[in-house]
Amino acid sequence: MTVRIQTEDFDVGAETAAMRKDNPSIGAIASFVGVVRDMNEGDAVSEMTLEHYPRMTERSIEQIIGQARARWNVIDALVVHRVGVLKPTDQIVLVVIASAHRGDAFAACEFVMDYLKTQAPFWKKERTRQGSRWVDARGADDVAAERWQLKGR
Amino acid sequence: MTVRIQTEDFDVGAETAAMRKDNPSIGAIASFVGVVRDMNEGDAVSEMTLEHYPRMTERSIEQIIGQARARWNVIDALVVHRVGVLKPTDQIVLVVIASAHRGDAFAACEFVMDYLKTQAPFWKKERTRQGSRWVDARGADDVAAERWQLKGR
Amino acid sequence: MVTVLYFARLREALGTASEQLALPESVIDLAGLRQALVGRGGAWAQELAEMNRVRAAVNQEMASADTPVNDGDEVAFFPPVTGG
Amino acid sequence: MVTVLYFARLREALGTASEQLALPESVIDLAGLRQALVGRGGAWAQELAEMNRVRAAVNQEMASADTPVNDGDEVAFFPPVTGG
Repeated sequence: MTVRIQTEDFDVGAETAAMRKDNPSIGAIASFVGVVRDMNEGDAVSEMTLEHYPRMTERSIEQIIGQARARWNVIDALVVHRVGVLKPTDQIVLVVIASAHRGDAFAACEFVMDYLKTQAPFWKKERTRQGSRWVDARGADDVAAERWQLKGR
Repeated sequence: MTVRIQTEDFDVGAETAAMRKDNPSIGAIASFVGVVRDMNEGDAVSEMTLEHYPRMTERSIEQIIGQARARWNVIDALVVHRVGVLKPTDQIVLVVIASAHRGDAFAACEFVMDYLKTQAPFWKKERTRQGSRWVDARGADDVAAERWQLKGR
Repeated sequence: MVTVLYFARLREALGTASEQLALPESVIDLAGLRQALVGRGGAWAQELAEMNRVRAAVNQEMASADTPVNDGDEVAFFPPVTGG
Repeated sequence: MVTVLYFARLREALGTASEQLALPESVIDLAGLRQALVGRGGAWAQELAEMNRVRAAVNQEMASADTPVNDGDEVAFFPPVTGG
């Protein structure tokens, strides 16, 4: 189980290969990559800056992974989240979950992403033609996170 | 939208990078990698061989992707499925779905995998200490595919 | 003539991957073709008699017992799929 | 003394990322600390008065109005998170 906050880019291929080689009981690896879009709320975005709360961010992600492990079969888990200045088509976040079976891998991966969006201390600032603005929290993300409290496995 | 059946390995990092560079409206990329396990139904597996039905396999996967596109926001989709002889920890199948938002990417990716497991013409033969055996279709996979007919978006 | 393909366990049990077959006049659908093949006896009867262990496609689309079979078609028999 | 950290929009609006603060004797919880900061007026009142626009953590755990605040704690104020 690994959590990394970094300014550098990451390679989902290298990360899943490393996970795979370590454990021949892995049958399924679900991954998610979040990418900077060139549009948000109707405005062209030329750049964004991501800020985090060192130590609390890592700790909260470790707790989220712990919840996923308690709920699903998780053989290995990796979260990499970038901070600093990013441009459209840049990768922002990577979640990789390895499991014996695909149902567990998908569910745990989506669960971790939903919580990352709503609970992990990251803040996004976008640069548009109108200037820079902090992104407001989206209601849709809270709904996505909340459904895990209602849904059984 | 790309479907490839091949004996060669694949790199999920290179595949998602290519998808990302092409389209700055992509905000979410969900991927799934199926991996050869060293155990199945309690027996140690040393090797497996995958057979397919050329042309029909490609066509059926294209139809599955078409169904996913009709149902969710899918900006790009890739399926790579290996055939031939594979060993534990080898990659078998890759599904990558790019979308504007993560909910669509996850749902379409899991949908395509569930259908791949139950409808695409592939057959697995395992080598164990007791000799070689064709893998029987699993009831759990049919259940996973069927739930898509019941569940709304 | 129809082309008949066999995959996986069926290919091995029948000892053939494909054959060209003159369609008997009485055969108009998949059920009829399967019956004609079962009539060969031996491994053919054993492998093709139990329909729940066998799937079929006509011209590369999944087919059922009443799917028509005509001259020039490509018919395939195979076990339930086990991909991914 | 407590360490108080500000992030993102709050850090910019308040013009500070962190400060060391002698805890007034009357302050025993997060609500009390926030009230003391709002009492500074200006940007402090504006940014910290509306609690639905502000989240807080005490010692790096998400906190609520009644979370105790003691000497030596690390308290952070920030907007609702927008990660991923």
